[in-house]
Amino acid sequence: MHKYIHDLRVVNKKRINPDYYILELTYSDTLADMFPGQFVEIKVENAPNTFLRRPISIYDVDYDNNILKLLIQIVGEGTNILSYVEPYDYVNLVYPLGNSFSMPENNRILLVGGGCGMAPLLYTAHYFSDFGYTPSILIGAKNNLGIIEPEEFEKYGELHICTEDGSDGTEGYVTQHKLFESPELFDKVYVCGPEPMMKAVAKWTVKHNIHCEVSLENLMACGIGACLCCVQETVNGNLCVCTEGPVFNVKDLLW
Amino acid sequence: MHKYIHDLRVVNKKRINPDYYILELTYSDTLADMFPGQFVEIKVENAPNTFLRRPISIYDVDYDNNILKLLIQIVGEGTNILSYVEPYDYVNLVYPLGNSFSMPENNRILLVGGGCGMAPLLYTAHYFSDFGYTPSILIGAKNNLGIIEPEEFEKYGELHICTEDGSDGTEGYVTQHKLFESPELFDKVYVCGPEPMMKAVAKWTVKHNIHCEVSLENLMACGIGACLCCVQETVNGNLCVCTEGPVFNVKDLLW
Amino acid sequence: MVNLEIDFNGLILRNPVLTASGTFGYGEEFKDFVNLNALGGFIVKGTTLNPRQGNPYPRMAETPKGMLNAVGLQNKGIDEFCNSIYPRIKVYNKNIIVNVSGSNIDEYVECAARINELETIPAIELNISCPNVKQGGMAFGTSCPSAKQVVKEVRKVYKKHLMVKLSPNVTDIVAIAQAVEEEGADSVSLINTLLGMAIDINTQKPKLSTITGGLSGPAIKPVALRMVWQVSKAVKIPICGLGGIMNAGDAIEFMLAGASCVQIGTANFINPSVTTEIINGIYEYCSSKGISDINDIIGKI
Amino acid sequence: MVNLEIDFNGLILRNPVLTASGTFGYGEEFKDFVNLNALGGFIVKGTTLNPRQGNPYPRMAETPKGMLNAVGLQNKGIDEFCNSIYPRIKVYNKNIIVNVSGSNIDEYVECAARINELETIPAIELNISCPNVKQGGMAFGTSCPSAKQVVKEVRKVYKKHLMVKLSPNVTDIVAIAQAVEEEGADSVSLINTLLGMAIDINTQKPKLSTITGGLSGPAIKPVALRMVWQVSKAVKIPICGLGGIMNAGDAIEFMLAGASCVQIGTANFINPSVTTEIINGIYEYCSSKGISDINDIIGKI
Ligand SMILES: Cc1cc2nc3c(=O)[nH]c(=O)nc-3n(C[C@H](O)[C@H](O)[C@H](O)COP(=O)(O)OP(=O)(O)OC[C@H]3O[C@@H](n4cnc5c(N)ncnc54)[C@H](O)[C@@H]3O)c2cc1C
Ligand SMILES: Cc1cc2nc3c(=O)[nH]c(=O)nc-3n(C[C@H](O)[C@H](O)[C@H](O)COP(=O)(O)OP(=O)(O)OC[C@H]3O[C@@H](n4cnc5c(N)ncnc54)[C@H](O)[C@@H]3O)c2cc1C
Ligand SMILES: Cc1cc2nc3c(=O)[nH]c(=O)nc-3n(C[C@H](O)[C@H](O)[C@H](O)COP(=O)(O)O)c2cc1C
Ligand SMILES: Cc1cc2nc3c(=O)[nH]c(=O)nc-3n(C[C@H](O)[C@H](O)[C@H](O)COP(=O)(O)O)c2cc1C
Ligand code: FES
Ligand code: FES
Repeated sequence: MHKYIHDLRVVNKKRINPDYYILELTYSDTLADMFPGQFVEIKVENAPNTFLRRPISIYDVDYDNNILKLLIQIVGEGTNILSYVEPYDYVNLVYPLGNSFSMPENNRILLVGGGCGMAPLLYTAHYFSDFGYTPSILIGAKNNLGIIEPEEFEKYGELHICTEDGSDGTEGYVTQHKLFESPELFDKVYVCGPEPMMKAVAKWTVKHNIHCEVSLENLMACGIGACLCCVQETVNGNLCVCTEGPVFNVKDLLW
Repeated sequence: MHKYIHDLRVVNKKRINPDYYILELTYSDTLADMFPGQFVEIKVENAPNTFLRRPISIYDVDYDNNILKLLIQIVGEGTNILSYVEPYDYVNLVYPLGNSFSMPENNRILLVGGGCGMAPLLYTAHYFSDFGYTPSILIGAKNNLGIIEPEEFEKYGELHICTEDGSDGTEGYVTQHKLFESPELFDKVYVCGPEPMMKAVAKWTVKHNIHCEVSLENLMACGIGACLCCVQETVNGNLCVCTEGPVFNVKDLLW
Repeated sequence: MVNLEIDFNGLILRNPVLTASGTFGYGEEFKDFVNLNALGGFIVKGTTLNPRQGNPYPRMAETPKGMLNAVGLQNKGIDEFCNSIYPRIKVYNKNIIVNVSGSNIDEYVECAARINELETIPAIELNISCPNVKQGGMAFGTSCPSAKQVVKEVRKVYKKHLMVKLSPNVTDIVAIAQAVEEEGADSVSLINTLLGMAIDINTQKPKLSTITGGLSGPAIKPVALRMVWQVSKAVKIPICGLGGIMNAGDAIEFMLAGASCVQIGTANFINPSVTTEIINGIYEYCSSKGISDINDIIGKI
Repeated sequence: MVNLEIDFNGLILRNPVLTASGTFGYGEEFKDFVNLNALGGFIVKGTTLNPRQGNPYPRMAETPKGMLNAVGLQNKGIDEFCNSIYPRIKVYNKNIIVNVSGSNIDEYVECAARINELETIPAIELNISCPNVKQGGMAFGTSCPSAKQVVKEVRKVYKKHLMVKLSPNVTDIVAIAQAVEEEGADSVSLINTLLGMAIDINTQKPKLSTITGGLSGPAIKPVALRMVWQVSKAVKIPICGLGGIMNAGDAIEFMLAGASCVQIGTANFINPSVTTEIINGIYEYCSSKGISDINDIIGKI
């Protein structure tokens, strides 16, 4: 797959709440093909202490309007300064990067997203839905501020919500959700979120012999397989999350 | 004199032309007393490569409205990024710094400013005028784009303009101006501008035995006499421009 | 027209811009961003006799205008390089240089001997300065006798251009440069990373699994430039300068300080097409200053 | 309540925040910005036996997240210090430490002996690491025998707390630290500046009159932190850590790495009241983490 370095124009910035915002970006030419689970490396301009690019998942692509969406959580300087871009500003991306979630074979699929990990799952649901699948989607967060654009997820599948404080959906961790009482409903589970959550889901899938793919986050310097900083230990040795991931089959991980 | 570190609010930003802008700043309390020739050290936020503060002369102070004005020429990253501040933003200043021009004893005074060196002369003319003096003022620049707010200078003295290309005032360097044919008119000359220009004026004053003060620019790290980086060789050894200057009597310089 | 071609002690570079080992993969990672053949050359990943898994994660920390890495020479070993990587990449550029490392002198020698057989590899860069491995690496580059010895032994088996990459973590880099020159190095490259460290005050733990790691990026540029200048005054062999080069201006600083060519490292991570921009920028600098031959600015200071 | 007091080998600091020599003048330059008495202490300008004019202008260049300086120990000499500066500033803080430099051992010794007489100066910082003077300075700090010798001679005449400031421009800073410890240093401070250089590509001239100068600021923090950590594992005397500290978080990193106190240098230029903010920030860090005594975090890594 060809990778690009492009300046994309900000079409819209949606401030969801103090912690989250969505950037809608467009390119002067037709956007490249992108697959669910892939990410971009975004350059943060005018940030005194942000030296490297920041990896951000593809939240959604609207090919009809030639728009790429990113969902970003403010956690430090880079994601904060980036939140000040305005329509007509340009941001520089290296993209699309990484591998992607595998295609489902049937409708017996579950997408589980926790916190900012829900970002890649919207495009995954969207993409799968374009191929005629209707995934079950479970998104969880600390509280309702972390449940971003549920109406978007609802377009593409059957949405379930849970929050740790019960402020939206059912109360508790995602793995406490009733979906996890019915392993027989699923052939494939796709997960992205905090590591403990992914590990818990992975454990459950292993126990019930369900195919499970997780999207990992880690510290990246280049995003294109050149620096070897982003390694994940696997049964096949140290692999780069940026090129051989971010999506891994849990059976390849040493979890 | 007490120095302060304060956040000042931008009240107005006047973009004079692509190279120059004026910042009008106000403080929540009454502005400190400032003297002509003094400067501030301004912090440039969100500038990836601007590590140190930038010294900028006091262009004018409007005590009635509690406003401090800076005239800034864009020459590099710091002055460029600063040009993006907007009303209601805050900028952090350490001020007021340095010594100041001596008071005149009569009206036989000439202020000579070249390029951005005209900045401290507006407040000087203003200040002298408040004490009842009417200075002759000569400002020179490469072309008319470098002649900033002549109407302001005209308020406080008799303004003469010259440009190297003749696009405003008389054509030529400041020292080619006809005022320099009449040394007998002046007891004190105050100069700020590019070094060759200041040296030429200084030479003329020495020849005609006129008191002359120049305001020097050089590379500063701290602005408060702590780093000893900003030295100027004088008859009294190396002196700090930021505390023992920026104003020097030319007879103390080894020019 | 500006001539950008450099005769780097026999190695003819179409322009002075190469890439630094460990920051440019095997070149192919960048083929979507750079016309690889337009580079002066590129230096591939640190290669060792045996495959290495490198250090545990985390291997990276961002620092003020720089980064620390503790990759630890992860690579597939010389066999894999010769048998499958080399045949794949050799078409990309005529100056593909292999960065060679080892835990002991025999490993260096054997690795160099194997590369000597690879027809289209015109040079090796002997890495006696890697701070991220327990044995060998930087240990060889921080004392004159050990630097001499490894260069002497490698020189016996390696017949093409032998570039030696120096460590900045020394009191006297000039002495090391002179020592390797005496043993027949054809050129030196400097600098490798400075040994550094970073701590996460929240977890109260080091940010790298190895505690210390190698500092690269603009933060180290002033030190690199000083060392290039010092060495250039003391050796006759040419210098390849690197350390924090982000743009054409930085590259020109190194050449003015005495480098005949430069390597671009960490900058590739931030802008994968930076090398092309630097080549163009050097060209523009020369033409705007009326410099008709880039060789004229080398060591002007 | 958090205890911030440190017993620095006999020197009682009300908190671990001092200021670095050459960046804080004689303290009085900062009295409009800082309550000087609230600092753990401050270290005044490098002082020599005879007055020095320092190096020619330009002495400063901005670099990525740092600066180069080539001040060259401009100061009015020990007489002027004792007779007019000392009486003026001694009221400001009970831990005013004089940074002492010299071109040869006799000068160091004589200067130290003079300061030994000053009642309210509890310590000197022996600067064997200044990169900006032709003779002496860093030359003493880059080899064990010379470092030992100068400390040995000064120790004979200086009876109060003797802190020795180490140069980072060495292969093995641990060996130097151990050498000065052996000769009776009460503590070490590190690091002084890294030797660096910058070039103006427009004029094709070095940016400093002395060509090379000392690099300070955040750029050097990873190197400084690594050295503090290495030395802390190898000596028993306490360490004063510095190099690029800009905020409380940076200061805490140094303490976790093994420093018992820290110095703030270049940061004072950018924010003249930064030291107060750092003291408050350390306090807040401790209280938010439930740390009741700052001593508990020293060397936790
Ligand atoms: C493949 C991939 C996809 C990602 N997708 C998204 C996304 O769609 N939306 C989103 O908001 N974030 C995403 N992230 C995380 C995002 O990259 C980090 O939040 C961002 O780099 C933080 O930058 P900063 O400058 O704001 O914070 P910093 O100041 O750099 O760091 C703040 C805190 O976050 C931690 N941190 C920084 N980077 C990472 C990381 N990569 N992994 C784990 N912890 C980190 C730091 O250790 C620190 O504690 C993704 C990361 C990866 C690797
Ligand atoms: C006491 C004093 C008063 C000043 N008053 C004003 C003023 O009122 N208005 C104004 O626009 N400028 C003034 N200056 C100059 C101003 O400080 C510089 O233009 C500014 O620091 C440049 O910052 P930068 O980041 O934009 O450019 P940089 O990228 O730092 O530099 C761009 C170019 O300008 C040169 N340069 C930078 N600083 C100086 C300096 N201090 N002296 C000479 N050359 C320099 C650099 O060498 C470089 O070639 C004053 C300087 C001093 C010392
Ligand atoms: C992630 C990473 C990996 C590196 N791996 C190697 C290596 O294998 N061999 C080597 O000689 N240098 C290696 N280096 C050092 C670089 O080649 C270069 O010397 C250093 O980064 C300074 O240049 P820069 O500041 O332009 O990056 C590595 C640097 C980085 C950042
Ligand atoms: C302008 C300047 C002058 C300095 N003068 C001295 C000095 O006289 N004696 C000394 O030991 N160190 C001197 N130093 C070094 C500092 O004390 C300190 O070791 C160094 O700057 C690193 O700390 P920092 O990064 O916090 O500035 C000077 C540093 C600067 C920037
Ligand atoms: S981030 Fe560089 S190899 Fe993955
Ligand atoms: S700028 Fe620091 S002493 Fe003048």
